Amino acid sequence: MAMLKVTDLIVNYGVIQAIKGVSFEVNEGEIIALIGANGAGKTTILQTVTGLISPKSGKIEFEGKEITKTPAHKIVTLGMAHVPEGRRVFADLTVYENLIMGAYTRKDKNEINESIREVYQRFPRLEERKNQLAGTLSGGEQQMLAMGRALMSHPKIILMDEPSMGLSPIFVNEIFKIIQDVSAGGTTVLLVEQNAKKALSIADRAYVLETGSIVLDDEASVLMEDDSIKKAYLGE
Amino acid sequence: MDLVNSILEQLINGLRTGSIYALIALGYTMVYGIAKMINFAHGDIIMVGAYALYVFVGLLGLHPVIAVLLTIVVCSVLGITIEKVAYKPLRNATPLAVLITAIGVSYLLQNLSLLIFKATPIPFGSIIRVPSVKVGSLNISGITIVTLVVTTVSMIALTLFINKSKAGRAMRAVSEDKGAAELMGVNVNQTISLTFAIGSALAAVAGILFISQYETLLPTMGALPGIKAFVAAVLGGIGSIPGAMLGGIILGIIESLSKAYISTQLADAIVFGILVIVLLVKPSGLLGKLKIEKV
Amino acid sequence: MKINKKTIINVIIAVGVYAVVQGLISGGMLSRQMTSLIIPICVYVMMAVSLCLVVGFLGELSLGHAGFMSVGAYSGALFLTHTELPQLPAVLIALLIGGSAAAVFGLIIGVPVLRLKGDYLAIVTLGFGEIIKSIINFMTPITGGAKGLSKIPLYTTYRNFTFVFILTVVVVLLVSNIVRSRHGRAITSIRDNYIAAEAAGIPVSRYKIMTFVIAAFFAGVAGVVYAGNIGILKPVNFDYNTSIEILVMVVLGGMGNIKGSIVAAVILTALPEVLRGAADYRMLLYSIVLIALMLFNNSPIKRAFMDRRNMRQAGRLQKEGE
Amino acid sequence: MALLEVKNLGISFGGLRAVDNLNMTIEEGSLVGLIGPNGAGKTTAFNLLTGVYQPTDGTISLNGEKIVGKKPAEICQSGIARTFQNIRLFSKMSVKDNVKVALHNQITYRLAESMLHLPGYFKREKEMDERAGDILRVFDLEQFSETLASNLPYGKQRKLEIARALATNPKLLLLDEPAAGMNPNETAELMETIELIRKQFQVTILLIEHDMKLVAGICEYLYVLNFGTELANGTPEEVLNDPRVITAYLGE
Amino acid sequence: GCGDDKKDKAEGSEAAGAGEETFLIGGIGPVTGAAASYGTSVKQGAEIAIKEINDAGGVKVGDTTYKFALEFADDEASEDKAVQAYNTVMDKGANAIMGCVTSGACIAIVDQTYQDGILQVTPSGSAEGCIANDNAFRICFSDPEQGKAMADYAIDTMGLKKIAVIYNAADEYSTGLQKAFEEEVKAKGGEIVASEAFNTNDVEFNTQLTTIKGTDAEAIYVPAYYQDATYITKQAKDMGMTLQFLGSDGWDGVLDTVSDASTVEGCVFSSPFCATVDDADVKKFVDAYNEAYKATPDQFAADAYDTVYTFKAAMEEAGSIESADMIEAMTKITVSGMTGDEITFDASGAAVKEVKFVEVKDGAYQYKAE
Ligand SMILES: Nc1ncnc2c1ncn2[C@@H]1O[C@H](COP(=O)(O)OP(=O)(O)OP(=O)(O)O)[C@@H](O)[C@H]1O
Ligand SMILES: Nc1ncnc2c1ncn2[C@@H]1O[C@H](COP(=O)(O)OP(=O)(O)OP(=O)(O)O)[C@@H](O)[C@H]1O
Ligand SMILES: CC(C)C[C@H](N)C(=O)O
Ligand SMILES: [Mg+2]
Ligand SMILES: [Mg+2]
Repeated sequence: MAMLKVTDLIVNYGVIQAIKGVSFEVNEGEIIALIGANGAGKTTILQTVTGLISPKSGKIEFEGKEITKTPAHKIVTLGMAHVPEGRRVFADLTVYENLIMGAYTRKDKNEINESIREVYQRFPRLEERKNQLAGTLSGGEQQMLAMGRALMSHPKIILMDEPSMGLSPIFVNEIFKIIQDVSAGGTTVLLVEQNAKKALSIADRAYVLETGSIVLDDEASVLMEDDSIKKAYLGE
Repeated sequence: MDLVNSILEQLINGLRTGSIYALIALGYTMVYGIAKMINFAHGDIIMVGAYALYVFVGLLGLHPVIAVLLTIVVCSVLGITIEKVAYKPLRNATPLAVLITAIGVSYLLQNLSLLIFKATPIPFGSIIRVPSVKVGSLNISGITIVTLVVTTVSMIALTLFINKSKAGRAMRAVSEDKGAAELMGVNVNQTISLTFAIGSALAAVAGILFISQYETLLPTMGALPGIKAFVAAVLGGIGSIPGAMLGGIILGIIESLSKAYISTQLADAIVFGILVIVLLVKPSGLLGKLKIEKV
Repeated sequence: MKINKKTIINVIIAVGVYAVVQGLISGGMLSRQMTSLIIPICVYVMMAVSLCLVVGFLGELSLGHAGFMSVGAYSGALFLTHTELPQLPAVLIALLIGGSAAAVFGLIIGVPVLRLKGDYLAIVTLGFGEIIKSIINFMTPITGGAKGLSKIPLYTTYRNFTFVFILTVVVVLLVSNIVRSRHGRAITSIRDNYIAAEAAGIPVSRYKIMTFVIAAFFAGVAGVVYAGNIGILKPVNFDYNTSIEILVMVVLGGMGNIKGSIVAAVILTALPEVLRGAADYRMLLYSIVLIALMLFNNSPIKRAFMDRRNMRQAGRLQKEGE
Repeated sequence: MALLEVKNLGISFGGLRAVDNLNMTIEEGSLVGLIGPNGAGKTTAFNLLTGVYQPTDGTISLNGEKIVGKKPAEICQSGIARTFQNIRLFSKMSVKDNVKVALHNQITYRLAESMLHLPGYFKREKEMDERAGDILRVFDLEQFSETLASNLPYGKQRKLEIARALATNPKLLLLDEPAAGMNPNETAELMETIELIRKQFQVTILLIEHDMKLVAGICEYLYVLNFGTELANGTPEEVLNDPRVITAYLGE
Repeated sequence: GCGDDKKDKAEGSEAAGAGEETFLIGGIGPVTGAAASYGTSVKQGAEIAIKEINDAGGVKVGDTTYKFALEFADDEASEDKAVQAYNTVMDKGANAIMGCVTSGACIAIVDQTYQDGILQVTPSGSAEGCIANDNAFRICFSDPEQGKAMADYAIDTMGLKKIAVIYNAADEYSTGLQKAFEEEVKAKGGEIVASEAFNTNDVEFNTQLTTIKGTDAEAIYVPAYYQDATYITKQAKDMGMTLQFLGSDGWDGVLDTVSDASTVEGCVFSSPFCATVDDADVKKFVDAYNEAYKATPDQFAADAYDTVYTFKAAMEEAGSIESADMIEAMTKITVSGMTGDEITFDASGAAVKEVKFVEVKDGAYQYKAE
């Protein structure tokens, strides 16, 4: 059974139809990439899945349970985390407080502290800046924080919206390693990326989105070799 | 000696009003800090609190302690209801739209109470009987002391709550980015309701102390203290809880001193003049953080 | 092309409104109650439109607009009570004096405007309004203090509707012209993102002050008309409640929407009068209507309606383009 | 004389030295890249150049004229324009108006002409419309002229930012991560656009970017920042093969 | 159409026979906002008088019997709303104007009522400008008149010399009284030891009281309304001050708003009306009012009551309901009412009646013997 199953999803902004009947599945343990040009609707899909936007129609199931109408904060409790586009860190909270917020749904203090240690290990820069207000971090530092914050909830599945945006090359590699790590640790990943090459190189399967519809889906390795994909998204 | 004494007395007068302003300002600042809206109806919730106490004690003859608790409940429920009905549908609108709705709510509460309780002021004796304290030749009334204590305790409790507790942190997160907070698993609606509940409970307490000090009920009684408290909150740095307290007390003292030694007619002008000067020097109020926008 | 069509429609609306109202007045068909609303409506339209410039376009919250109005009203009225000039020149000069005096205050308020933002500015404008009020109250020998300034010649009552109407149209026109110009764009860009506006070369400080000065000038003009209609001025009429009433009009009209401000000014000025039949429930109903309008304005129903309209317009534009 | 001369530039935030002793020389007509790890101080350097922050020490001169202490708007008028890492459009204005705001100091008329819509107004507005159209056409945004800026997809918003910056007729154009959020094809397209505007508008360009394809592809010279200070500078070949840059920034 | 109030009145006189018509009184005053209590009192006081007169068969003028009706329009005590309120009642066909309740509003409409040639009687507008024109009259005392009377009484009868004043600087009624009072006190050789101002809606008077405490004042004159008096007397008592308080007619009703009657014990104020006086007519009015509104009428209600009787007297004297005739009749009539036994009107439009002084004694109002 698919861990996350989206069926015939339609999303409107006012009268504009941004998502035009999209269906896809994410199985437990997979890394799924969702690629597509600017404005294709990737962000919209992620936001709809986590309940920030309500769809016009369609069905979203998580671990066999329908969550189409479940409010976002409940979905999080079910074990889904979301690294939002544009980072959206809490600017007036310190780095540390941001991380603690990430563990909002968790109770055990010791476990939370343990997770914080893990995050600091992954992103030493965050530990250096733990008492700085998040709003004054550089763009890349904020991206790390957003990622760390999402990991704090120990999610079963994590949705990432362009996690490598604005990161230095060394860190882009790092981020993709971290994603693989996270996945190896048993967390399922749904990844939206502009860096399609990297995304496909770590993904199991991928969906290609064009103006609100899925036009292709296959094993990542197959898509990497697909000529049209190469031309349109890999810049080759 | 005489002048010193008179100044001291006027300072205590300032403390008397200032502590009430401070208490009201706490609620104002709390709601502002989290819901990012100027709740213009805050003053009128104070009025409702005062009338509620009057109904419970004066008309129904309940024990004052029970009446006080009920009053707090009534105001909290009212605060939550107002938020749900009038502010929540405007979550995504401009903050100004919410401000205007709040003004509408303020009119509504005033006119409702005008219809129910009529325009004639209703006398209502204080339920707080604390003897006044003599310090040298100075006399500090019991109610002033009670108000100061309540305000200080509320301020400390509120500061700790917002900064140290999980719910408080959630509130701050909600105030910055509701969507992101939701993604952390925070129930945004519940958090905002809680904010209004606490803010309104503070208004209820302010109403109780206000009526105990002035002993007269009027449908419009909340408007002026509401505005003054708003000024106090801004003076102290809106959103800053200790700032609200400081602002309230300073406002009370400036008012009292300028009435006594300069001119009553110009007292408001002086208060606002000082406010303008303070803000020009410190654009985010006395204790407010200056938010630097990272570019 | 497009602008012209709009202009023509606006002219037709203005002339139509004028013809109907003037016809009703001279035909004696308007009730006295309605007649007495005409000038206040014009005054509040001018107030709302000028405040719209500050709140809607510059994006700064001002709670002291009535303060400017009072400066204009008092200075214009003082001139009118002391001048020997015939009516028309007297009124014209009074309007200039009122507007200019208010503009000077706009300039003074400009200083904090540069340093402060958002709610801090709001409270300072509110403070300035109250300071102006206190000072007027204090200057009893000149302004009459609490007793008020009375015996102001009634030069701008409904009997001079034509004059007041033209004046109102001119004010609206001037404001909407500014908005659709490089100056207006500069102001709006400050609202949307002042950092980017600065980076694009907009002298933000100068434009902020300019906006306040212009808005204050028109508020002063409106004040003179107000004075010439009522004949008595009291400081209490210009307290923050009045400022808030005008702000309500601007927000209800949809921020940065001049037409909306006008409609809201008309509705909200007339509403308490229309509700007179409700006797004791009048102000209660007023507040309920206000809340309901605000909620409706931001409701999904309204948004869906606007979306559909925008769609149709977009469709039409496309066709025109083809 | 170089177009831009930066000497010993520095700024601290509290105890944090965000930019320290930065020296840069940018020749007229060149296309220079500013790279470095996250938090190295690149954006801060832009903020110093454009007057958003005031440096604690150092000097900046544009065409020999010192610009430290000037306001952002004045610096813009002296000839430096920029885009922002976190997009800052005039979101409730149309795409065309976004550009027209930037034409503010290029095509002017008086307040009286605004208020009364005198002939000068129409003439100048028409000129503005044409200029804005020209610029939008370069970025392929003309068909979105009347769209609200906030309704554009992310990639187009980035382009509009560049268009707006260009409209101020700058001598020096600062681009902060123009390719962020773009896919390789879009990036390639952007590279062409940058080359194009460089010629067509004769601007000198200084850009921050983490996309090495873009940096290596179009920049003629690079400065590398690390912890606020200069780590290296030189041609792309030199810099990108510098072991220090590789350890600190590029990775393997 | 007619308002609800009118229908209520109509019930009282079902046997509306031939030759019976309505005389519509246009009332104007605040029934919402901060001044709502004054307007409400006026409206209710007038309604009592109207019911009384209508129940007694109305007013006979020639062959026609007139029943009174009241159209009361809210002016929120504001000048511009007053003009609209006035026009509203004129639209309804008012035959005479009762109002406005507050002076500013009253002044805002005096010129219009003059142009319309309608009889205007203000129950409570005490500023001089309220009766600027020939068609306008007033029932209550004028401010200077009352302030002077209080000063005379304080110095001559009560033997006071050093007096402090607390007045509302933003209110014309209060400043009018204060000015007249202080002038007269000085003229009589007394001394004003402190003159402290406050603002409308103030509730905090400790500052002013503290200042006065530091003087050797024997008494404090508070020309203000009963709410203000309530706060001032209470706070003075809390401070342990035991000075003699003097007040103006605005004080009437103060016993209903103090939480503890002892705070105003011994206070003396000038007043045209006292609800607890031992008088059959007053008792009848107070009882009727009490039954209808569950409240004790204050001076404003009494003023309004007398206003209605003034209209009645003027109609009867003129033998007509034309305003021009009634205006002419006004200076010839004598009205016996709640605020005076023999009220007449002088050419200026002011009511001529005796200033009386009331003392609070044992928690009740009591006329001071002259
Ligand atoms: N709030 C909104 N209102 C109206 N239209 C919107 C809104 N948000 C997105 N859109 C439109 O919906 C479409 C899909 O946008 P979305 O942000 O999901 O794209 P995306 O694939 O994430 O693009 P990018 O790679 O640029 O982030 C775009 O055409 C965009 O303009
Ligand atoms: N206003 C500020 N207050 C405090 N610290 C700041 C402020 N602005 C920047 N900083 C700090 O200065 C350092 C440099 O930030 P800057 O934004 O210039 O980095 P950057 O090189 O642009 O990084 P990125 O590539 O991630 O955008 C960061 O560590 C940041 O946290
Ligand atoms: C009812 C009172 C408030 C009226 C007052 N005597 C005045 O003239 O304003
Ligand atoms: Mg996206
Ligand atoms: Mg940066």
